Amino acid sequence: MRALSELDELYEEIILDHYRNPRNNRELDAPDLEIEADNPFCGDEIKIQLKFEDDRAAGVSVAGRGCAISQSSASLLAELSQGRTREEMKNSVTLVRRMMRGEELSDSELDDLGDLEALRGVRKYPVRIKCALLSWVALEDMLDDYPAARQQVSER
Amino acid sequence: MRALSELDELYEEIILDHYRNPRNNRELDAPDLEIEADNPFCGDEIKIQLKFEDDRAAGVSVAGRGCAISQSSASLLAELSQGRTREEMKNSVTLVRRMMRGEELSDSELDDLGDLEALRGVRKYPVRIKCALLSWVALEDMLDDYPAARQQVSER
Amino acid sequence: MLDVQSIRQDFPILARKVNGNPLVYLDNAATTQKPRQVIRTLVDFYQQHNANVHRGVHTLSIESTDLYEEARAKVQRFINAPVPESVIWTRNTSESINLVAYTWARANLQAGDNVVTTAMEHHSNIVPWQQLTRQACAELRYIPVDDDGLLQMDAAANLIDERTRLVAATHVSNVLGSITPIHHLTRLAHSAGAVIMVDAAQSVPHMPVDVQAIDCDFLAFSAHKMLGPTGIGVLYARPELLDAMPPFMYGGDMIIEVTYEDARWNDLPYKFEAGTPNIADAIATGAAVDYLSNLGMENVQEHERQITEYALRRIREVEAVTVFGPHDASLKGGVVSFVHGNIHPHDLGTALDRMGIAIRTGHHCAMPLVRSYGVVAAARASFYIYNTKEEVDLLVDGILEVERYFAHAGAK
Amino acid sequence: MLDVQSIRQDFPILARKVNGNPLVYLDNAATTQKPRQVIRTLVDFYQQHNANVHRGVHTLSIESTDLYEEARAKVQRFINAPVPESVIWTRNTSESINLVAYTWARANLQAGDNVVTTAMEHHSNIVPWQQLTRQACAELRYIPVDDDGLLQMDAAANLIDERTRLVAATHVSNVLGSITPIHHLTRLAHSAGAVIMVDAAQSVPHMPVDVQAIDCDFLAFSAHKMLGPTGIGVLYARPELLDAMPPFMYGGDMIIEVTYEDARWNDLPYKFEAGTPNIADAIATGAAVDYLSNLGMENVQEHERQITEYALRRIREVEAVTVFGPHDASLKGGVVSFVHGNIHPHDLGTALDRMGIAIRTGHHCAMPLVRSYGVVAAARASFYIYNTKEEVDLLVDGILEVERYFAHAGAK
Ligand SMILES: Cc1ncc(COP(=O)(O)O)c(C=O)c1O
Ligand SMILES: Cc1ncc(COP(=O)(O)O)c(C=O)c1O
Repeated sequence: MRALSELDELYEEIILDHYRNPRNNRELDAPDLEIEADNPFCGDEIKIQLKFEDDRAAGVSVAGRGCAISQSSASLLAELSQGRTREEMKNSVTLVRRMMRGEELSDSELDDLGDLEALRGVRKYPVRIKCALLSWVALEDMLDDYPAARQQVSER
Repeated sequence: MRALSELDELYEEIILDHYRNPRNNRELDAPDLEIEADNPFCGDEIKIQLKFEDDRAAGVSVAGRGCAISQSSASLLAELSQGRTREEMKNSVTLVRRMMRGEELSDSELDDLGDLEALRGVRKYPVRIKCALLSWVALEDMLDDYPAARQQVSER
Repeated sequence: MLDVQSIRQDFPILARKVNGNPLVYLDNAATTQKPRQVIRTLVDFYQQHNANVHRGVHTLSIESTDLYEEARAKVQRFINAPVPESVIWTRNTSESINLVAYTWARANLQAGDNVVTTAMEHHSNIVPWQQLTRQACAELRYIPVDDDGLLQMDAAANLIDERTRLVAATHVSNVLGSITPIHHLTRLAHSAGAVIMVDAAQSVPHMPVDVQAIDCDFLAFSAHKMLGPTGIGVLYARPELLDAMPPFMYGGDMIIEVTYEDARWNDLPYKFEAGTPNIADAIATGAAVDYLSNLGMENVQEHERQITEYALRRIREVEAVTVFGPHDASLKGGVVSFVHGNIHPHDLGTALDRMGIAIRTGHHCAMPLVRSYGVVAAARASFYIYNTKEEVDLLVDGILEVERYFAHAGAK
Repeated sequence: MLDVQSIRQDFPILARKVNGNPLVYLDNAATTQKPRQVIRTLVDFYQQHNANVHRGVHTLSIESTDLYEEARAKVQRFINAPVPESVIWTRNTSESINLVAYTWARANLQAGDNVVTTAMEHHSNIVPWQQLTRQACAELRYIPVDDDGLLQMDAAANLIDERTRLVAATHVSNVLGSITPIHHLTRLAHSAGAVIMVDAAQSVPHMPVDVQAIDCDFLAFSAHKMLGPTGIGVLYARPELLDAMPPFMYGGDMIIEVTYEDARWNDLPYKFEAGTPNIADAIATGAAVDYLSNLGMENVQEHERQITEYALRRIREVEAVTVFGPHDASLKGGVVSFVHGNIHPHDLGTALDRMGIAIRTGHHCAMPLVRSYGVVAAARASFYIYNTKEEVDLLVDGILEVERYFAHAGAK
């Protein structure tokens, strides 16, 4: 157990909780946006759906399968995105990227990320960063380029 | 000069004599057999012509350009082949090959090769063996496979 | 049998610690470690003989050429190829297969023909044939795999028909470990008038392979999976086929004469080796072959069989684990792929790495096969001459420890 | 300037004797020797980090991947490529050129188009285009060389026309040493709407090369000619071109997803790197680049210019010698090709080798060019960072000695 205790940094309590009990993973009825993304190298798959009301995310669904990091990150994304505008969501993507690059974030930026801060430990495991980012990159693609993203989904 | 004296084994007197004064290098009028061969890697070229009378080589011409080894070997071939039958010539090819492989030849075999024994020193310079063999392999090809050889010539 | 403890002394990397623990290297199907004899050969070449080959009259060039061709002859004897020129140096198994696809297959495949491969191939023995058959309007057929991870040979007999030009099959699966009935496939191919290409990436390193006994037409493998350096592989081909094939890459060394208008190809094997070859790594491959020959390939195979048998037994003690492929070690090479019911392979791999245990996780370059098991990723432990039963114990104990970790962590 | 004496200490092979004499290695255009820093890098990799790249979660695989990509970034900076993914690892210059011929050119060349190359190319930059233009019913044109061994640029301006799709030109001739006006050729190509492929096998090792300053589309070179190991080369290409090109070889690592029916290609640069790459040699190429960068490529070039100037002066003291190519060292790389009126290059090469002097003899993989000088073979001395003027003296004294030998021998 000694060797594995170092893993606590990677698998923070909150990460494992989201992995075991993913939030908002029920499919939406008529989403406004939808994207699927995968990392075939490690077998992570994710599907994000968004429904807007008054320019804010009223419904968010994130479902997939994969490792603890990719799936908990996706679940945290769903939780965090509730009620947010496109701009606010894109801002979070930037923050998550910056955190993964090892940049120091300000207190207010950390506030904005909320529980996501728990993903900080991934930085020490560079090959796992792409697991953590999978859903965020997909979210960004979806927000940036809705029609293309939509098409990519239907092409599969 | 000290370093080069070891070369005497390769460039025997008789080799250099044949190189400087190649024998039988005048083209024949209406040869029965003719072949061209080259070793483009070192730039050796050779053309052999044969004319038979009563099944014996009555006219032999060997001309070309290249290094001392390939050209002297060709000149020795021309000299040796005069008056010989196809079978005798093919026999000499076998003897030359065997000599180059480092086999011991009997006295009567060495007799058959005559001055060609001077090429023995080439064995110590394996990359030069193909120079020494160029004309012999061509002779063999020509004797074995006259029509094909002829065609190969005209194709060039 | 192998004297594993003395073998281990030959592998400098095995003295390394990973995350504070001794390295337990169980990723041999991806690439193997290198003994000092192979490393030493590289160093000696560069310190004593290095020169370009084939065209030089100076001593270094002559020595390099001799060493390079000697290595080819060693490989020839190792796989019992009939002549040295039936051994072509390539970069790896993938290039060997592409060479055949670009040359023999492009020249011989016509619309309506088919290529038959198996459902357990590595991507390198799938994608070239997908592309080729698509271009040629030909069909690509897959021999299915049964529940035990073995080829369905009755299906094979039907799939291989008079329009089959090529059968491309692995000798040993890098995921399931299954040894395919390659003699049987060869007979089926030949009686249909087809040629057969054997992906031997996982067989030549691990068992005696005799290309004349198999009677295959093409056979490919990589040096880096058999103690040799990266960047060098082999294509064996029947010389008559090589003679009739157009060249693959064009350039220096593969020609005998070039004019501004045209070129004449060089003799075999050089016709297929354009440009300066990977001289040093070819020579070091000769040293790898020597090392394996000294051990004896029967002994290598028997050692792996014992380790694999032990691993299959022990790992199934972990209840949540499902093992893919044959459960009988005598039907397979030294590969054990598995999934754990509660732990994703990626998390398992990261956790085992903390303990110094290196396994591979993911699709193992055999996505279609892995997905056919209903998963997108699997964990794989693969063994070689330096692995011990103690290392298998460390793996299984490690898995159990990871289980406990994930059961308790986060619940603190 | 270079501290040649201390550089020589880094090259273990220079301590070697050949036929009882210290090695004088003047065959650098064929391949260069390797410093201990490069050899050490290979050893360290195999003893400390060896694993397959890209797909592993275990420490060795992560380290290998990092080292491999770090080496790519070093090459990127060395040639000032815009992004790392514009640097593709290949086996050698020849493969780099074939890659472009099989992918970009096959997709873009149509009947009636033409490819323009030069009369002073290496076979590797001739034969692929001969084959390609023949298949496509396109034309292959050669920019002629003038009596000083320089490209006739007025002819070039006429040959490159609106049907030109590709200009394929060497940066430095491996026979004449001539430096071609590559910026000029690039402008001609681009204003005709063509792309340009630069054979930089003899330039990248010897002078500063900046792909963005040249503004070329493709550029190829080999590590073994620049202190690196055999078996690894580079293709630089503009990323937009690479993106649009179909892959070359198919298999593992170059895909992102494979089903039984189809495959999706991986991102750049991996799309062009099928199978296990030559990991160790790529990493050692990084060490070679470090070594050269530390010296400074301007200094390397200046050193070679001085040696070449000296060699041109001294060798012309031998009356029977004719030197090919520019006689002005500032117009050429460190290559001096020549013939001797009375001694065939092959005999000269064998004789110099007795004195430990390694030169190349033959057609230098540029048969059409060599033959245009009315000979079928030439001798070539080529220099690098560890060569000295004393070695040039040994060469010239050696030639004179061989002259005396052949004048007297046989006449005894
Ligand atoms: C100008 C030039 N181009 C291409 C090549 C081919 O290089 P490689 O044999 O490494 O493929 C060489 C070297 O022989 C060369 O000098
Ligand atoms: C069965 C099989 N075929 C082909 C390959 C490809 O080998 P390489 O990556 O050396 O080209 C591998 C190894 O990854 C393999 O296991």
